[in-house]
Amino acid sequence: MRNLPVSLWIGGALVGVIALAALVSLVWTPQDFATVAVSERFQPPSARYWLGTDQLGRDVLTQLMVGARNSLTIALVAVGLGGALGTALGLLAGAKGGWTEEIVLRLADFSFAFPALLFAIMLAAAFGPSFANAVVAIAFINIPVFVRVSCASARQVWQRDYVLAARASARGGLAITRDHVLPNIAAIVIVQATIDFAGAILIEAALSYLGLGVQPPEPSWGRMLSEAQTLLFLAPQLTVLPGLCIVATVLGFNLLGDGLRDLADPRREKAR
Amino acid sequence: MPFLLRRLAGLVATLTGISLVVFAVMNVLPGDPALTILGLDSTEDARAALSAQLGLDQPVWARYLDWLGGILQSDFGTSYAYRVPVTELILERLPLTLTLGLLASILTIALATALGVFAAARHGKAGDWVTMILSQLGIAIPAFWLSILLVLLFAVTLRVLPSGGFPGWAEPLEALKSLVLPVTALVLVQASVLARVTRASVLEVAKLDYARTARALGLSPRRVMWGHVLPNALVPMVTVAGMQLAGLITGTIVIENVFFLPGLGRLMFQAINNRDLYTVQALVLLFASIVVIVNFLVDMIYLLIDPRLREGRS
Amino acid sequence: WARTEITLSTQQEPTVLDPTADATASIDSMLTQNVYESLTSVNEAGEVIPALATDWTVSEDGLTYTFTLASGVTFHDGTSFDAEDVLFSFNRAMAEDSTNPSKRIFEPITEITAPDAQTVVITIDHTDAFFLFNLAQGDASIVAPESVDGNATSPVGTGPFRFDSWTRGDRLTLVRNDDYRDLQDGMMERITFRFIADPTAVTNALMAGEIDGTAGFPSPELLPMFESDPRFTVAVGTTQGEVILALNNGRAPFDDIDARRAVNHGLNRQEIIDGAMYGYATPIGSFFPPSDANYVDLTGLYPFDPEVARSLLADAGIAEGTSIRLRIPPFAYATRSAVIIQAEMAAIGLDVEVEQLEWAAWMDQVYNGRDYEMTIIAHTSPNDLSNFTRGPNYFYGYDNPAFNTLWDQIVATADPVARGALLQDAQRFVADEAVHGFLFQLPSLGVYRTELSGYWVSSPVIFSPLADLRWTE
Amino acid sequence: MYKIRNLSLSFDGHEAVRSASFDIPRGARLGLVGESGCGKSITALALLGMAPASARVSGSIEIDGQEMAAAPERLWRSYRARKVAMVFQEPLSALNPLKRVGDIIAEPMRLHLRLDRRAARARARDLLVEVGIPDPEARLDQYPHQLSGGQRQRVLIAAALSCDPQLLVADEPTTALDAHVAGRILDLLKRLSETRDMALVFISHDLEAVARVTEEMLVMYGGDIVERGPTAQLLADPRHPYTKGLIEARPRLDALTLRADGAPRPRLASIPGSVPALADLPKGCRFAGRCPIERPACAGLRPAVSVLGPGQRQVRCLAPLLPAKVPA
Amino acid sequence: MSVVLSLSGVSRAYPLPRRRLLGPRPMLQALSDASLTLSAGETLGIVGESGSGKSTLARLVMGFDRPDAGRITVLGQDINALPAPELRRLRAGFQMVFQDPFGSLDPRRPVGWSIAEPLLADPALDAPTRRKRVAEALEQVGLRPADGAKFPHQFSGGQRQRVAIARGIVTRPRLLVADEPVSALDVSMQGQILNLLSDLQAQMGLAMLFISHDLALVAHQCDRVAVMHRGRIVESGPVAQVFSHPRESYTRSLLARPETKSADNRELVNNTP
Ligand SMILES: Nc1ncnc2c1ncn2[C@@H]1O[C@H](COP(=O)(O)OP(=O)(O)OP(=O)(O)O)[C@@H](O)[C@H]1O
Ligand SMILES: Nc1ncnc2c1ncn2[C@@H]1O[C@H](COP(=O)(O)OP(=O)(O)OP(=O)(O)O)[C@@H](O)[C@H]1O
Ligand SMILES: [Mg+2]
Ligand SMILES: [Mg+2]
Repeated sequence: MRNLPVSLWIGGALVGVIALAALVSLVWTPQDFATVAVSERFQPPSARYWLGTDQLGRDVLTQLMVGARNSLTIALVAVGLGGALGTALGLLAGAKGGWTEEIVLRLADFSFAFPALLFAIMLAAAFGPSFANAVVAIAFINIPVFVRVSCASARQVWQRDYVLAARASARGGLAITRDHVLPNIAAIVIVQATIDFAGAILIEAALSYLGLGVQPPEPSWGRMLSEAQTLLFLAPQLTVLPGLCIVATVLGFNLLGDGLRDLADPRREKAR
Repeated sequence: MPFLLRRLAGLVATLTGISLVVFAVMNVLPGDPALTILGLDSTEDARAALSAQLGLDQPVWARYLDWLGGILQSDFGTSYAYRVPVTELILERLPLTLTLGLLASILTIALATALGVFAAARHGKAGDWVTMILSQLGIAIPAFWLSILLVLLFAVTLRVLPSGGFPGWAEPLEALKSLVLPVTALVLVQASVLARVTRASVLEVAKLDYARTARALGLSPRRVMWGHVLPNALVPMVTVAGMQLAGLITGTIVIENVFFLPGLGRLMFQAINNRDLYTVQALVLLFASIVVIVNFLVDMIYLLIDPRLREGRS
Repeated sequence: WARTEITLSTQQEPTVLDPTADATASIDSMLTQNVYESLTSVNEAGEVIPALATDWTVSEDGLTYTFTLASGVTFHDGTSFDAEDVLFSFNRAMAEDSTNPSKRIFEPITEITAPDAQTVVITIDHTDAFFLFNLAQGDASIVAPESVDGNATSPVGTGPFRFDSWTRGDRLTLVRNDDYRDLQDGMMERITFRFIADPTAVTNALMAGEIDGTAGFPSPELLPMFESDPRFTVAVGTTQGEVILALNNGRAPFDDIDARRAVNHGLNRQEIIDGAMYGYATPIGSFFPPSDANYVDLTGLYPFDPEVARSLLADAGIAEGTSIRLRIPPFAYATRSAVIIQAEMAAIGLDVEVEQLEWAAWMDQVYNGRDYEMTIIAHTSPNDLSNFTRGPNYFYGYDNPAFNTLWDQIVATADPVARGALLQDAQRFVADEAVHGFLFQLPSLGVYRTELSGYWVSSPVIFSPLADLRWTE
Repeated sequence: MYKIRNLSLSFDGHEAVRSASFDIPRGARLGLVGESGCGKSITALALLGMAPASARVSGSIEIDGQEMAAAPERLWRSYRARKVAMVFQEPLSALNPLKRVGDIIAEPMRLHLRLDRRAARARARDLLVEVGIPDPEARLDQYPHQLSGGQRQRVLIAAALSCDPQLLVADEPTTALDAHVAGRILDLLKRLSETRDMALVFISHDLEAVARVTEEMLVMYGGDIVERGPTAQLLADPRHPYTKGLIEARPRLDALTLRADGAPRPRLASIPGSVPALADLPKGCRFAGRCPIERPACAGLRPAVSVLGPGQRQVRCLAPLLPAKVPA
Repeated sequence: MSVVLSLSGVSRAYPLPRRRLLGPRPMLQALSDASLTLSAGETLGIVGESGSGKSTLARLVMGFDRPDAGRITVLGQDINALPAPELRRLRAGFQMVFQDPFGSLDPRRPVGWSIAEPLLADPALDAPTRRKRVAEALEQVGLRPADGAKFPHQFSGGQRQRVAIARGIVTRPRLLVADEPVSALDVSMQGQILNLLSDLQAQMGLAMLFISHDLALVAHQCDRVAVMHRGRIVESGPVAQVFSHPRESYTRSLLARPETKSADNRELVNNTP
């Protein structure tokens, strides 16, 4: 693993820890996350409650772990959906050019002009707040980003001589897109995805903070933050911990994205 | 210039599209303005009467056309909830949000440029690392959380700044003071993003041949940086700064709520909660126009920066 | 030298300032009986007292009210007040196209006349024990035809304070009405309300000294902190707000009384009060404020017992793990209680899904559309046992002629003692039917500067007169 | 003027330039040839004290008696443009696209010669005339992209000349240009060097170009200067097999008259293989492995420089070729 | 000798951005009224300065772009009148080698895959046959079959161009279009590649369209030459004839050797493009 960028290491480590916590929470958590025990509230850290308990006597570590799972799942599904759809549209636009491209890009511009958070709020208001709607809202916000990125890079790839060579080889548009364009823009799209992933975590936190995200008893970092906000004077750790988790995750994904971009940068290879 | 005309047509098309979407969404949203206004104890006939008063008994398309007709006479409708012309509502709050946005934008750009250039100039050294670590943190911290921490420190503990609210423009000093924390919360996050773009873009340009030419002609590093590298690094910076404005608008919605500032962002929130269609409509259109206009300005700035683009070549 | 200015905060922000046109509670809390006055008023004990009507008589049959109006009263815009204004206000509220949020108050009225400028006679079609009480509400404010159209933005009334300015989204300022007929020494010259929705922000503003007090403090968990701070006094009182876990009686599974009783057995009120309200609330077993003289404590009717609850559910044929939607409005008491209730219901085998709705959406879907199984809501109106008479179209989905008869009797009974006994019967009736899960009475929580006095600790009505506010040394 | 002794530049311990020694006398025109990656550009950059930061530089660079190899950047900066200036390969990318031509040329003069705006502009105009750009007054206010490739290259040369340097380093100044335009630039460089008594280091892999411009040439391969001597002699009579290979690989236009219509196409001579990466270069003679006359010893042993005959000819080869028959 | 390529009256114009609002769209005539023929086994050189339309011609011949006017016949078929499936079948018969050996190979594919790509269109060829043909092609261009597993960045520029040529000949085409095939290479490498092209041509009877701005290369490599200037073919004929007795003044100016010219500054100024 020589010569990997530092950011990749740190980012990978942060994301790894969070992802591990999320995975572990699938099979084991210190306590049951939905169990409410008001008599046990505001316990300090102990052997039983490693990070203490919150205002309803729930184990904070458990909440954070399951919160990680929820945040990551939402971000993953949302960015995955948005990325897949956006990239598909971008590839289409990049391949067809002309009117198709014009229309797709105009649509992307159009959704850019629509304040993202506002859209999420409206969606949540229309269909009721839920896990699924948070996913859809975030995915939707992500589509135009991926459209732009993938269309621009696809257009560049289509200019390359090897695509001309493929056309001379009687390959069709679909085959060229599959065999040449997609693999060559994959790195850029993946980098974009990691960065958007960080953004998705932030939006999910903001949505949950506003009560529009994951619904109780499923914990979410954003909601933990908003619920514990008034407890800042009583139990600051209840605000600080989920905040730190968000920061660590976003930081982790951003660093990972940066590292991957460095890694994918062809100049890096040349300079070696 | 076909360019201007095309952009104008694009703006109108975008805004029409957005107005349609907003109208449709607001109609799909569960919630009856009359019920929201009159509350749980209201009687059906009172609600019916209010609905009629507000024109809500008309079909959607009729209301849309009506509204569109109003727009052409620069009448943006009357707020259901506030019972005053939407224009008045918006004009009332525009100065605050505008000040907030402009201050934040200017400071963001100034801070980001300074930090980005500083980091790039110290590429790979301690100064670069510290700046970049701080900016990574800046990006990662949710603005609302940062706001809470700022208030706790400066308003509650140190008591040097107000915890929120806005005293009005009558006392300019107090007004500015009340904007310090919100602007800080906005700027720290946005400037972090832009500083990174600045740094990357500056480093990119510094590698190019003409930067080398400038150095080969014996120019000092500072002169090369400010005279040759930075101007050329501006294009991506301006692009990102332009996109950030959209983020800034979303940011003000959150920040104004956290600091209970009577600005457009908060009005937007309340308007959605009140199902105040025309206010939402006008605000979304305003925000969207700002985004589109800023994009347009960004393109103009490209032209200003880059003589190659001025000649209508791609 | 005494301070005569004060800054208070209110969580909710009004969009208009006319209580006869909009139900927003903060309009009443800021303006009713402060800027606007009604014929009657209510004191902190919940008793009807004179206001613009200095005196009144009720006919033998209880159907004709004759009010004597205060003389020499002027509206804040200088126009004089007389019986014509009363007629105007009532006719406006009762009109066909009236959009008064509590039009129901005026429903009994059959005739209203003004024999002379200082007298108003109102005839109603059935005896109504709550009529005078209702007339004190902001919805029955007396407004002047000259100024009524501007009330939405610059209210004009006859009260001790006149409207000064309103910066939408930020603050509203009242100044003392020096022409007030009952001006007292030390009354505030200027009262500023700041609109601060966020409980943390309210706390910060209090701590930072930017506001002097707040009623309806939303975060009971912070009260101990204020209690231990010598700068502040914490005022804990009662309200008319019964917080219930409303069950949709109109559809399965809660059309079955066993299911409803099971829920009641499954609720651990103390845990909910401790968890959601940090102990600052009184448990209720029925739908009646404990502060009322006629209150019966029915909290023991369905003792907390998950086992009994489970077997009742089994009796009702409800399978373990049945999924139930708990659709709640975005209020602190509801969101906080929901999580605990969810856990408690899980313990008796009900899988409760919590869904937090926007207020507008809640009103539309839950209240209007009756599309819910469970919800949590505080009923803050006084005398609202009548809700149970509102039939199948009301969101309770509860329809019981026996209760309707009982309520008619209560309304028609003028004798306080007899009526009291009937009210107690009604409480038992509702509790016995287990119409809802009855949770707790919403406390009135206020935090004020220690030097301040004259504020209402309890809230028998949604308005709160401020004429008695004083700074003390 | 320039005295370079044992100049080495290495990246990650691999020598990209291996103890090069040469002088650049005042007014001399020196050619530097070799295939891509042979170390021409970094040698040139070292002449301006601008070797890449990642390169480790050793040896000595003496300018007018002043040792500069370890000199601080500040000192180098004061030498650039005045003592030594450089013209780069890509004419468009080497010019700041946002600056007017006049400003590009004037900037070093205003900085180093402390000329005011008017004087600098006047001199910039004169320089444009000198490098042969038509309508110089109008060009001063144009942007680089508005000029043709040849004109851009001239602007670059004008900027390099602005402070009257004693040495002009031109690193492949014509590869991006048409043969047609390139020829003119070459002539310009030659003429400028003559009229200004300015030394010129001309870098190219095009032997014809070097022949046209320079008096003396150095042939580089794999970081070694493998052969040097007067240009005409060296081209007519290469002694290093690499130089010979380079000369022969090139098809020549005048050869076509020999080939009548339908006649068989002659085969082109070529150097087999290609330049290895820096890390894969043989330790001894860099050309080992591609050399047609290689001996077993070549790969392990770095040949010493042998001085040939009279004049300045030197070759770094164990078994230099025999002198060619002098053509009639 | 059979004609493998013929162009008659081919034109192509590119639209430029409007100068005035609603004004006419200026067009750039990149190619006008070009006619030429190329027979089997023959090499036709196209020379001309930068921007004279050489690459445009190549793109049209390869069917990457359509002419505004004129007819392009490849192997007896009008490629712009041919239905898409038939054009695909025909494509095996004419291939191309690009200028930039770095850009013409997909960096993410092993070169063997890239060389096999033109064979994918022929359903009759199964995977083993394709592998065999790829190995053959690699050997023909002087590489080892095992090199097919390597990625482009593992080759030097000259080797990469060999790979590109291998891809060009793997379908055993009858026409090879080479647009500046050696101008990105080192001098020493140019000879290797040109020799290779000559050898292949002799082996396979290939016709070649050889595009270059370097007269020496064209003189060496081609049998006939067409000189292009501003989109027009101004002169054409056997190489020796055109280059030794140019008829057109433009051709003469191309051939003029600058050092034979007077270094008169005025003339230099006037001729600057
Ligand atoms: N910054 C650098 N880092 C690492 N290696 C470098 C760097 N710059 C140059 N090199 C290596 O040094 C060697 C010489 O490079 P140089 O640029 O001087 O070649 P050149 O002879 O100018 O070739 P060309 O004709 O392609 O310009 C090459 O092997 C190159 O890879
Ligand atoms: N897609 C296009 N859109 C607009 N103009 C184009 C396009 N392609 C080529 N041109 C223009 O057409 C003219 C001919 O271009 P072409 O690429 O054929 O020239 P060339 O002779 O190959 O030049 P070079 O030697 O530089 O490769 C040029 O002026 C070029 O700018
Ligand atoms: Mg070089
Ligand atoms: Mg070309």
